[in-house]
Amino acid sequence: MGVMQEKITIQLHNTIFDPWLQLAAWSSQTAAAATFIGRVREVAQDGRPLEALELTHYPGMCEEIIRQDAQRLLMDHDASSVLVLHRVGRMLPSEVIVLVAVEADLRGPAQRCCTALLEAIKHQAPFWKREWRDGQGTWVSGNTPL
Amino acid sequence: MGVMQEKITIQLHNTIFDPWLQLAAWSSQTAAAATFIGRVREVAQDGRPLEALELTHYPGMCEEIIRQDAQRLLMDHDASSVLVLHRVGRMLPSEVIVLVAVEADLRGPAQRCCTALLEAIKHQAPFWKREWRDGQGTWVSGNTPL
Amino acid sequence: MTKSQERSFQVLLFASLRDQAGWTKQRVMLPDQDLVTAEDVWSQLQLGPRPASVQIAINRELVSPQTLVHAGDEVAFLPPFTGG
Amino acid sequence: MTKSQERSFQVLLFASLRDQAGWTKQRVMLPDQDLVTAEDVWSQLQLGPRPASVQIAINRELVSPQTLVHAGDEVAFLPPFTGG
Repeated sequence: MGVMQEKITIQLHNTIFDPWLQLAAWSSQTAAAATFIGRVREVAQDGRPLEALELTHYPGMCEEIIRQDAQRLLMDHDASSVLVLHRVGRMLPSEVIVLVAVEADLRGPAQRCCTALLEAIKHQAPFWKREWRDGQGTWVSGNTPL
Repeated sequence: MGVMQEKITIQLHNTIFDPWLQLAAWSSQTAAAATFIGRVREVAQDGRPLEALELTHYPGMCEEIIRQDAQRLLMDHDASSVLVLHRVGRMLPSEVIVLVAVEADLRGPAQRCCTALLEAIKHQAPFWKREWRDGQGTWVSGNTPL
Repeated sequence: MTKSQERSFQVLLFASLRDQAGWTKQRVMLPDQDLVTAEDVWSQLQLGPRPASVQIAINRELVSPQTLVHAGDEVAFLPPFTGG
Repeated sequence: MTKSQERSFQVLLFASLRDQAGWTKQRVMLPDQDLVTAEDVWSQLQLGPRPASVQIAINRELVSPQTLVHAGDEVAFLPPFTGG
């Protein structure tokens, strides 16, 4: 409102952020908005309690890959705007890792673009997770099942 | 946090609500959350400017149908909790009509349950929209395309 | 409960059907002997043939047109839904 | 630009490859005559055969292992991504 919303906004955050405040600030009056928020689990991939999750990325390449994916998917799905916020660095269980939001004139395009963009980020953006427990770090070997 | 989150929350609001404040109050620390927010369009189905949208419902039956749908879809998709907020009464363009949010341990279940529940609400819950312009009301004859 | 309430049921209309009929809610007496179906109730409203898209609920659950109506029931006629 | 910068390129490792190699970033000289592919660069790192899951980027774009490396390039070896 007032300020023209950018079509594509991509931000990597190295500190905790409130997903709902970010969405409130970003959202427009477009008819349909689909969002996804992913948080750090309480348990590691082997099922034992997780102390912290560390996220490493390839600066520059990471943002650019997400931007290209967002641009392509926005067109493919006829959506109007995209917000991607992604944490990097050290995170504690329940903190938000990723937020994807898509606005469109219709619900289908908003939902499909949001889902597709999340998958693109998971499979194409150079991020790497490491799970920490008892001062030991273990690189995560793959994405959680869809 | 602190208070145990109800598995299924369904509310009909006859006044405007802030979707992000509602989500902030409802959301838990579950790993995946998918949400959809629908707003009143600026134009009527015939493409002319819309003054207001009126939403009539069948009290009691409406909430019960949504609750049954939510219960079934939560189980079908292995999701953990559902929030549905739906406006009734008179609304202005850009106001939120519907909010659907689903939490699950995995992204797929959260997204699929959210999408399926929105469709269920659109096709199975007894709501009726009437578009107002120049003091004339016109009943809307069908849902917008998916 | 009075005698008339014992032998009556409620009919509800919604949305465009309200405009067409000019009313929202009506209490109707059950005939003493005959069985009455939801479809019979519609016919007595004199709103023309029931469009295939108009669904019927008895006591807030969707039913087929052949479902019998009983005293105390709430029979509702529902144009196509357009929520969400 | 000094002579060594003119004839060199940068190699970056990420995640588990950093732990394995014990370094993050390295400047490597291009040989004077020979053509060098991204795969050749990997071989010179002596980290064993390249796992099929390790992708290669030159100047922040994914490339095939046969892509030639030029002076000034940034060559990165990327374990499977696990973001989102």
